[in-house]
Amino acid sequence: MSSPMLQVVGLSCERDDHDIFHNLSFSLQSGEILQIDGPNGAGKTSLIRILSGLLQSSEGGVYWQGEDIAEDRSAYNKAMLYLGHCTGINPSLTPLENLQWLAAIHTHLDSTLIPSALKSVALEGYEDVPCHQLSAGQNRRVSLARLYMSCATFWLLDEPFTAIDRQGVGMLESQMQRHASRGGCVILTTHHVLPESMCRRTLSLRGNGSYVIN
Amino acid sequence: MSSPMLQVVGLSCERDDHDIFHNLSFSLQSGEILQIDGPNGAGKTSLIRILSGLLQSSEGGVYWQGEDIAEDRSAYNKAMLYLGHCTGINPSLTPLENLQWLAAIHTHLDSTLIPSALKSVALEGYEDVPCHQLSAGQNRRVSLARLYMSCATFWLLDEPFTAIDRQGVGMLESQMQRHASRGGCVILTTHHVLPESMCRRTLSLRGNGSYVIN
Amino acid sequence: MYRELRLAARRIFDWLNPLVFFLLVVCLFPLAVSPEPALLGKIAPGIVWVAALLATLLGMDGLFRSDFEDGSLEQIIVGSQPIALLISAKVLSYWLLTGLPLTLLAPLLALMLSLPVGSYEVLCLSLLIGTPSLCLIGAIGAALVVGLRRGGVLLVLLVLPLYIPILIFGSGAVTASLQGMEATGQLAILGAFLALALPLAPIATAAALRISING
Amino acid sequence: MYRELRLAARRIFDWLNPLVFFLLVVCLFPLAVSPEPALLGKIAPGIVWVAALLATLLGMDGLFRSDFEDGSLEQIIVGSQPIALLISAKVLSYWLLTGLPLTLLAPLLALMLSLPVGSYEVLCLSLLIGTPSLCLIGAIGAALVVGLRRGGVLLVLLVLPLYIPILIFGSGAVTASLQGMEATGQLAILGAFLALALPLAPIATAAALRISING
Amino acid sequence: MYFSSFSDFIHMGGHGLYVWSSYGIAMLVVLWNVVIPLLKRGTVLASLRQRLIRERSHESQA
Amino acid sequence: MVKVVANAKALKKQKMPQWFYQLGSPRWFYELSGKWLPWLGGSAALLLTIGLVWALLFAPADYQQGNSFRIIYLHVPSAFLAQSVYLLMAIAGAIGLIWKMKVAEVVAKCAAPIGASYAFLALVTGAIWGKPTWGAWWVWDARLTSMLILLFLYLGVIALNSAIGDRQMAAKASAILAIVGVINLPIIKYSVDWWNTLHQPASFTLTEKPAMPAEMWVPLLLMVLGFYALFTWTLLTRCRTEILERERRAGWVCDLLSNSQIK
Ligand code: HEM
Ligand SMILES: Nc1ncnc2c1ncn2[C@@H]1O[C@H](COP(=O)(O)OP(=O)(O)OP(=O)(O)O)[C@@H](O)[C@H]1O
Ligand SMILES: Nc1ncnc2c1ncn2[C@@H]1O[C@H](COP(=O)(O)OP(=O)(O)OP(=O)(O)O)[C@@H](O)[C@H]1O
Ligand SMILES: [Mg+2]
Ligand SMILES: [Mg+2]
Repeated sequence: MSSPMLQVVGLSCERDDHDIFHNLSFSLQSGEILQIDGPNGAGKTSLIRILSGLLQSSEGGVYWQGEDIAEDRSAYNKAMLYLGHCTGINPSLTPLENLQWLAAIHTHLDSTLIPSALKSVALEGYEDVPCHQLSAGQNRRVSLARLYMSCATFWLLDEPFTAIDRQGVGMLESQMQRHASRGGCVILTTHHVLPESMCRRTLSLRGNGSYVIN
Repeated sequence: MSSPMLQVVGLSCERDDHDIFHNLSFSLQSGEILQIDGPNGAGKTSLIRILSGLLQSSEGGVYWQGEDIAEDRSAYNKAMLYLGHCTGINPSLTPLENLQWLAAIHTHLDSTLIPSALKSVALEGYEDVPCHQLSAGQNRRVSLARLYMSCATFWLLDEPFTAIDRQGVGMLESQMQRHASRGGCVILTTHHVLPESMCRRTLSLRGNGSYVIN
Repeated sequence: MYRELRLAARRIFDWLNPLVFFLLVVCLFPLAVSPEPALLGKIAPGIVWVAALLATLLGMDGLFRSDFEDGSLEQIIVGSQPIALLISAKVLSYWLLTGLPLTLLAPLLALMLSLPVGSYEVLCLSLLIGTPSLCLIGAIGAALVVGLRRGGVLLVLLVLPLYIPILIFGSGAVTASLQGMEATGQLAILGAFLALALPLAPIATAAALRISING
Repeated sequence: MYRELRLAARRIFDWLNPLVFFLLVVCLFPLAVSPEPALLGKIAPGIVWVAALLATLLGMDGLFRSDFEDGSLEQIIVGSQPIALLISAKVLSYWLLTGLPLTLLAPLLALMLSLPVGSYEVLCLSLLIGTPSLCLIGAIGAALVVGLRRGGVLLVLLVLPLYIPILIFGSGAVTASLQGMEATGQLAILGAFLALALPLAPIATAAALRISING
Repeated sequence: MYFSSFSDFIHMGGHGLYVWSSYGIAMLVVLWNVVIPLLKRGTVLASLRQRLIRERSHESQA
Repeated sequence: MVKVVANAKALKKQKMPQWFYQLGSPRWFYELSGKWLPWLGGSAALLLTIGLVWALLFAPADYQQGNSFRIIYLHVPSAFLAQSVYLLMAIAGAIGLIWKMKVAEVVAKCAAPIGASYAFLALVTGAIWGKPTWGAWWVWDARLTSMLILLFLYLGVIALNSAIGDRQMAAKASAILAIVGVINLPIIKYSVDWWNTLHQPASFTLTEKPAMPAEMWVPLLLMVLGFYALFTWTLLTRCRTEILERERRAGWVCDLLSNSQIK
């Protein structure tokens, strides 16, 4: 068996008083999709933020290709695409400018692909409209256009389908599958029921500190 | 046939240069649920905001029990519950305080029902936690607790299921149905597929200015 | 109103902040200008008034911003209470948390700027009548810029010209008493401003808010 | 950097705003204090410097706030560019839009405050060296308060004490030249501050941002 | 003993008001530094105990 | 592979001596400070009582300033304390940032309000003393200004600490502020010294004998020592409460709490 891409060892998260989750361990191979699932407030976002390195876990570690991400961020940051609850889209800039800026700070984003990426998320013709004039879903789409211009191995997506219409959801799902089949790996949280055709594992947070993986 | 509760006549919305929708008319009877549907950027939010009176339409009018809402806001405001993309929840206040404040500015909200409403949205035990410490879905739930403490006839909900888990979605759907069966009416936008059991009409915005009602 | 005060009380330091700002700005002048008591005493009324004005203006920017961002403002507009009333409550609580403590702190600063003791009374009185007008007028500006990015700077631009008459009469009152003259005239004018702003400003603010929300 | 400038250029008035604030604050003083040229000339260096300081501070609050709210800051932190470098670019563009125009405008204001002509050069020079330090130090404060409600007022409290040495030497330089003395000493110290802040402040800012995001 | 009478001691050669008000304020500051930590310790201990009891009873129920 | 990384981490930690990490253990700190507390409290009470009686009753008046001179016995100790507490706070903050030591975070947080209270006392006693001596409550003198700024720095740290909800974030943020502020302290002191001065020069230095007669400076020394002892007592008491609150879920705290003897 090849060594895992991502390894999570004994992760605990504590916020204020209570444990969100405790001693969570799993690993992810190349080509896998992991859906994090659970009721509201179960700790999905907290887990994603710990995996991205934005939040510190109270215990345990996250290892990317064997390296602790807390020790060496730069290799990890080059290989990871993170998309959080907030989109990272500046409302005064246009979609084009926003993506250019994102490409400038992330080496894994290729700015020459921006026009085709915008086309893929059905935003052709909106390149030059300031984002505050776009609808909620269109704003999310600008952010999601990154999935079409990235060569990062590891995608970390927190509720990517928020505000996206049904057709858009289907399109994103197939993009994730394509990424996995190319050897990438994906972790996403969502309350949507993913289609059966999408082969994946699920990590269900229970909301009482325990979890199930299958 | 009884006269309709809400009547929309020849509504047009124009943003910047282009028509979002044009000459839209429909009416809503007591006991009806209307789902507004359509791809991202079709104008669902714009329509909802016009119906709430927050946005001005470029043409046409909205009539509540025969009265133009632009003429007399106060009767309409007393009968309407509006829930937008933004939740109206102040992050520094607790769920309890937030709902108390909302009850103070809306006569149709009954502040004595706050505890039971919070229980209904599964936020028991979070009454005294400042909202910025709650998860995305929990914050939406605070705002949705209003549906359990309101005697407004007309609910106007823009993507109420955002960030809500599957169980919560089911619960909200049944609450809307209960409201309709009690003689209220509901307009909501959502990308979710509502269950067959929920009898409703749909207004599909096409995104090119045209629309279909059935 | 209750919510406003509660919101402020949530962070006990919130209402200390404008005070500290006031104090700090006043302290900047002796450092920057000169520490001579004679010169300081002469420019003291102007400095205290300018500092009070800036302290009021500083937090004004946030008066409606957070309500705008979290959607509370939409709720106020679709709510069944008169908007102007809610605004008055908001402005009042803002004043209670800035203008009033500022007025109470003024004698201490006057002391530090070696203002002669006889003028303290007029200084406090002028601030007491003047700062509510500042808050009321500032609210109109805050409502106009609430939806804009970097509204803060624009707000200053909109509001400062309106503040100038209040500033002139406010510091004028203190300067007059410093020179042994009666300050009643200036104080009366300040009172007239307040009497005018009290009923009218909330209405203007409400109209401005409606416009800002129509975005 | 490019994005920053573009963002600012989007609203052409944005970069006029600190200027107008600067102008207005400076104009408040003759109104509030007294229009006598002799008195004004004496207090002019202090007033110009205090106004410049406040103008810099005013927009500082928003330096990272919008990036924080829309998630850009998270992207910067998970990005592959050095954070301190991006921050330096941001501060530089902020300075280009506030500090630099301020410096260019200063002679005009000095004229309005009847500052003797001989001191113009030193005034501009001191602002030119001093304002970048103000921006760099302010950025640390802005990063610390970015996640907080009403951070703006807290920012002032955190940053003003750190500004005081710069203020003293900046206005000291002008006052010295006003009295016919050499101002090289003060200017050299201002330069030393800048040399210290230039490499260190972005690092502290980066650390502060990481902490603020960990919420 | 430096002072010859009690009233001398109070009067402090004309500086009584200054000296005594300083000592008074100092007393307040010192008291604040003694009393507040003790009070806080008391309330924190009480609330922590309460918590512990509550949690224990929860556990025994479960 | 994971183990190797963990070992490397452990190795890194070994660089500091053992006691350093022991001090970092909240439990150890709690128990040790519990033993010191009565001694500190006792010596503070003793020193302050003797110092106070001596200062008020036995010390001679200054030949120039008369009895207003007695304010020195409050003013100088509080001024000293205010400055050293800031330094302590910044150092503790830095230790907390670099070595992630919990106890250091606690110390930094608890020192701030105490330091601010002494800065306040120094300012007020100085102002009161200024009236009979200089004829004004306040002058814009170097020392006075730097003390005022010190008070503001304290207030900034306290305000930041209280504005951030999350404890660890608050500790780290205020540590950064405190450290940046400490660079500012000597700058302020020298810049304003050079700028404008009226205040007395140092009367105590390590190398020279004080210029005052012994019956004046001995009580001053007692007061200074007494203030320091009192400060340490306050600091430890505050820290112990804070530690209990932070570690409330640790086993030893639960044991301690269920042991009803502890008050
Ligand atoms: C608000 C007013 C005042 C403030 C803020 C203030 C501040 C200070 C400070 C910070 C120190 C400590 C200096 C050091 O660490 O070296 C100090 C020491 C001292 N102050 Fe003041 N002071 C004030 C007024 C006065 C007045 C009016 C007098 C008497 C005329 C005075 C006499 C002294 C003396 C004798 C020392 C001891 C100097 C030494 O041993 O270093 N102070 N003061
Ligand atoms: N403030 C605005 N100024 C100008 N145009 C706008 C503004 N807001 C939205 N639009 C445009 O109006 C159209 C409809 O937007 P709206 O927000 O109503 O869409 P929506 O149906 O709610 O979409 P979504 O499903 O993404 O929420 C979009 O094409 C958008 O670009
Ligand atoms: N900043 C915070 N401080 C303290 N507690 C927090 C904070 N943010 C979240 N929490 C708590 O942590 C728990 C998990 O929150 P999280 O946001 O990870 O949930 P989630 O699984 O993403 O939920 P959702 O489905 O609603 O997005 C919640 O119970 C919440 O109350
Ligand atoms: Mg979440
Ligand atoms: Mg929408």
